[in-house]
Amino acid sequence: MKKKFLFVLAMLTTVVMLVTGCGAKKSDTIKIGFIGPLTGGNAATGIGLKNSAELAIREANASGKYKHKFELVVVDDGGNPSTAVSAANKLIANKDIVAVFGHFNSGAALATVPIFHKNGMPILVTAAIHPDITKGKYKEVTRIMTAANVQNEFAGKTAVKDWGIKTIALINDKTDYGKTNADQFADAAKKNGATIISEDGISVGQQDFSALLTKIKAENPEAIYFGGVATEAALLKRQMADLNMNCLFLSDSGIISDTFNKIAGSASAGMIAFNIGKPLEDLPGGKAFEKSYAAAKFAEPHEAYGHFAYDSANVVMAAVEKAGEQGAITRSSVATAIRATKDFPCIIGKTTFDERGENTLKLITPYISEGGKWVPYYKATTQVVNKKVVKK
Amino acid sequence: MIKILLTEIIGYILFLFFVYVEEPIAVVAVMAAFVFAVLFLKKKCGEFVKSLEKTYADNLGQVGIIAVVLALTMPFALMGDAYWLQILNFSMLYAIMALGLNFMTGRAGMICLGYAAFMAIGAYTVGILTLKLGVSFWLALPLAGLLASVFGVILGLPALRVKGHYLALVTIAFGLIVQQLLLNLESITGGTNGLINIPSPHLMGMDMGANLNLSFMSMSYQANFYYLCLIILAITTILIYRFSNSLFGLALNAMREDQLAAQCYGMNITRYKLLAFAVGAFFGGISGGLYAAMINFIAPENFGYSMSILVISMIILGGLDSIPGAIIGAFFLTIFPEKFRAFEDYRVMFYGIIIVLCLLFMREGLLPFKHRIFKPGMPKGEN
Amino acid sequence: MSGEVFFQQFLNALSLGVMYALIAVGFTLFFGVIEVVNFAHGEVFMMGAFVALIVSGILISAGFTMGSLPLLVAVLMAVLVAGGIIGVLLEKFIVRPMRGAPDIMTLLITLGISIVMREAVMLLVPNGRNPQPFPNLMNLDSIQIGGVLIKPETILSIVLSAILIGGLAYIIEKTTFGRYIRATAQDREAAMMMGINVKKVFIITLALGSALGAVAGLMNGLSYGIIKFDMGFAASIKGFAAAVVGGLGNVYGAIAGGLLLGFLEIFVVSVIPDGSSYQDIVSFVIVILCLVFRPAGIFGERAYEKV
Amino acid sequence: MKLLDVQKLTICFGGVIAVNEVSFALQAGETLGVIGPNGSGKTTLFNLLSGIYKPTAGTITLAGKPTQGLRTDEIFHLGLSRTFQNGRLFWNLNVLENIMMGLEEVRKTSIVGSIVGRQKEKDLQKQAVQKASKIMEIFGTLLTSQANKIASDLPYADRRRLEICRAIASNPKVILLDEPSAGMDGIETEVLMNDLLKVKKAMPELSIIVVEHDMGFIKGLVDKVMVLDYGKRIAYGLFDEVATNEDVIKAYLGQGDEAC
Repeated sequence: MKKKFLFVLAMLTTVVMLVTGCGAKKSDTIKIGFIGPLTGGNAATGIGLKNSAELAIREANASGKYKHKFELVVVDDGGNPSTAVSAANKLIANKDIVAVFGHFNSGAALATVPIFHKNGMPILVTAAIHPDITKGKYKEVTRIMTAANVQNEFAGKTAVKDWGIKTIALINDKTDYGKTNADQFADAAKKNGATIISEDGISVGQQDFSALLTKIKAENPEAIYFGGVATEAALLKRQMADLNMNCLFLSDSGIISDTFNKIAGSASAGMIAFNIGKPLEDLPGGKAFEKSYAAAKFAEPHEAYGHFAYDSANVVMAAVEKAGEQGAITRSSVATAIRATKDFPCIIGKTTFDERGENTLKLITPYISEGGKWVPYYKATTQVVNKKVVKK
Repeated sequence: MIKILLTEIIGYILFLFFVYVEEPIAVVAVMAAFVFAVLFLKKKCGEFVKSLEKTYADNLGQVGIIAVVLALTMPFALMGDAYWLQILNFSMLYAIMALGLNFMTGRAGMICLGYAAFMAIGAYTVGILTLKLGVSFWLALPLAGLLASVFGVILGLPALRVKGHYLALVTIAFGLIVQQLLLNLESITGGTNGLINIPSPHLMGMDMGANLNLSFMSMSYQANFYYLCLIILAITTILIYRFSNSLFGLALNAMREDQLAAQCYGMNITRYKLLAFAVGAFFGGISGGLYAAMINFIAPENFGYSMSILVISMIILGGLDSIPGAIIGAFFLTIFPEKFRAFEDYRVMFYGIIIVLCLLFMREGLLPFKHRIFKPGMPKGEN
Repeated sequence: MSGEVFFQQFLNALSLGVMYALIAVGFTLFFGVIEVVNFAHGEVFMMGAFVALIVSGILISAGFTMGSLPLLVAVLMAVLVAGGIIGVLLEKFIVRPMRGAPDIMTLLITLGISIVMREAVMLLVPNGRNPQPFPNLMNLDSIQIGGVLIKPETILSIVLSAILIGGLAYIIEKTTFGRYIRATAQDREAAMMMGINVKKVFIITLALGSALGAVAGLMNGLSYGIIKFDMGFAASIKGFAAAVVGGLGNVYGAIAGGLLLGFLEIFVVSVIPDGSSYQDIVSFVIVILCLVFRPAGIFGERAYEKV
Repeated sequence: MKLLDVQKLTICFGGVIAVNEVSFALQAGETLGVIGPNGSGKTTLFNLLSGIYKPTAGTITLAGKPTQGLRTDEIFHLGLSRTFQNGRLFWNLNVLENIMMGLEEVRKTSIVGSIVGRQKEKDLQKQAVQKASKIMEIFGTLLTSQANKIASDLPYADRRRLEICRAIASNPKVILLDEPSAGMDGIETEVLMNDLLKVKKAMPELSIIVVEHDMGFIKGLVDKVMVLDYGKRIAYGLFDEVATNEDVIKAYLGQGDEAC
């Protein structure tokens, strides 16, 4: 009886062993980690990032401009801190990985950055824009995209100085992202002499803002600034239209997506949002990137921030190469090399990192919604004239 | 004794392999093999399995000790792999919560759909105390538990007046209110940004957040937390076991079965209800505190309604009021989805399906609650 | 606050309130007759909206013109039917198998199925994770009276809920079947002995309640122009809350509760500074207070437990 | 002296007067039968005595103490125990555990006690089990043979027995039996009656109030009878004189169906 029992278990164990056997494989190429939201709300963006990164690696390996071959190890941060932390640990645990780049959600990045630092793993933050990410001034932590505070300072200045806004009503969606943007915009606006007449929080997923807007309408501000993402922005814009409110409505980069235009429908026109970066086609390497991405025949589009991942990958690979020339390729030597990047030709332009780890190249573009599309303000057919959006 | 040792070692090895398997297909294969094996054993040598169960039940002490000893070697077996150690740590955190909630809901019948709130309270207590006031983690952790208990009692107060469905609503509301407050009380909780860079605990001058470099292998700092969680889980299990098997636990059972009758037989419902809430909440707080110290970053979004549901589904899967069930449920529902990261989007759906299927077809859960057997005259309890 | 603003807010509150009421009625029916709290009710609300989205999509592509009455009626009917069917399925596969199980179990299973429904919609609807724009079926401009703007959707939802709830009240109060329902609610065993087909009563009750919930979903889509897979959760909490405030099992109480909740929320948002941050908390606090101090709802008098 | 003294006990549920100025007294060891048509307020009376309902007016004095404003459990500790019309056992606990719930040992332990001072806990459990098994012996081996059965698995009659055991476990001064023979056939009722007589023999000081429909049952068991109708006491005294009381007859005839 007992024999049989043990026999079965032994069988079971062997089965498992066999299965596990066909797991591990070893490779001599240099491994680079990518961490980003491949599932959850930001999956589309995350996959765009991943594809673009892979594109960069393929090109590099094909061109043979580097001594080493590179391999991308992809993990999913789910866009939320807890998942991100275990994902980060997965990368750290893999001894072959010498550097990591990625992240779109600031929450995730804020959670992982200390861990990467703790384990001496260089992380090049690709598209997460929370200012505090580089606060620690860790040598391992660098960011290629411009931080949110720059965007918001620019936004505040433009609104007040260029468009002459004096009174502003603030709304934020109480998320990390929205709140930070709203606060920074408010500071910038105040600095330039505008007054904030009211500040309200809404919650993501809330649908009925009529009460809030009715209240704000009564305050009659010259502009409303909303810190948050597309859905709520669109609802606000719609319900503003329902209430015949035609004051300026400004927001952050989070609302720049087709979702906004789709939901806001006819009401979308005239929405103004400040974005980090520049339209791809107006960037130095933009056209080329578009072409090669199309050629690579990925299933998914590269989405808004793909090219940042492409650049990150190239920065990291170049850094690895440099580290290799100067000695052993270790996580720490790569970290130093990344930080030392100077005038590196990227799609977005010449990239150099400052001592905090921020990219010295700052790109901010205001966009305006026209006919259900986002158009860079400098190309738009509508513009702000005495505090109203009008046709040129 | 030998039987226990042998079977537990085999279980340990199986578990290790399960951890090492990566491809989803392989995982499925292993699961299938396992299920098959179990069915086969039940069928072919049922009485042996029964006798085994009995040996386990009769020598709980030994079982526990051996299990702990084996568990102690786990980090080495895993080569100090940061990722898997962390998954195990999470499993243990959840197990602690599941035990707490199980005591509240399974044993005392006080349904709680806002359990994540207690975790949040614990996490923020530790976060704020250690980060802003520089209190030692070792002091902050028990405080976290106690504060959670206090909130447990506060939540218990309306629970004195309401039952069943109403209580469910109250607890949901409680969970949401706590989360909203964490969002809105920025000055204390850091609002939506949460608390960043919570210091990791120090033990005898050693930073638990630093990787361990042993002479023969270097281990991720997760190993430190592994041992911490293991110890606390062990303590939790013992405590809950004793609570449950005391006459006090029996009284709670009676209250679950029929409050009014229990009252008519001299139970001061108020006292028992509040105690049940306090105990359940305490462990929620503890695991929250551990979480904060381990992840070093907490934000309200981590302690939402879905977290409460997750813990509920763990105890339902394991079997309401079953202590081993709660632990197994927690481990399974934490590790299994990790194997299917590719299907991350189906995770929540998976929890939902687990709940529905268990309640429809396996109301007792994986490891059903075992009734105590009394020998009239001389008592001998087992659970 | 000026008169105009006041009236505007009053309208906002009313349109919010009727929606809560419509959901609450479902909750209260289920509890009164079947003695279950159906946490999946919110998901029925959500699915109602999605059915409306799909059906209207089909109809429009089939040549119905935006804002035409036939389109509206067709969609409404589709939603009613779909809601009813979902209700029946819930009764058959979720509620009935749990008969005789402890309250907790029944409650948890409706919770479980609600998760499944929500996630299913998210995964099945293309790009379902993001909110779906809802077609502007009425396609009319707001009417302006003085400074007050009235959206046609608002009027529709108020009128529609009035009709539906009125219809329900008629069924319950006047028809034979209504008598059966009331009898079952009063005393299930007795009803059985009197030869009432309780099983049938249960099915139809769930069908009715769910149909109303689904219509609430349609109204939600119409008035806000978007629908999202996770809009059911908030709906069930608010609806349940409203039902409790009005006294579970009391249809008229549920209506009052819904309106009360709607007005309360709008009041908080419009009067308290940064009130919108607390809009959700308010209803929950109210519920807890109500449960503690008036467990039988604001209208019901203290209930004695059957011994 | 009077063990239980009830004066002008009254309760209204929203206008309806369920129990109307009912007064009676009970000596130690005495058995009182309460009869009356359905809805005449018998069970309500019990709920008032055991403190589940708070009286609108009137007083209850148990062993010299007024039970005014006391909680159900406090009244239990004064020595009043009861059974329920529709058998409210702890269905998922086994027979022993059910009886143990009636014992004061259960209340003696605390959450702390279950961790520190384990010996005390152990002893208490031991005591409790012993006491419980002793109480079961009143019914011979009927219950002892299934001491570890879950209550819901018991046959109907044994459930009734278990209820009685649980009720007398705390060895109370008064127990209220709410239709103990409900749903039993003739023979079972016979057996139950003998069981109760056993109990009375075993605990001579115990006073019993029993609500019943079965007249034979009452006749064989009680010393005095009280008849309620529409919450009012219409008769009170020895069985035979009450049985011939024309008000009572009218009440029953007027009421028509007497079967439960």
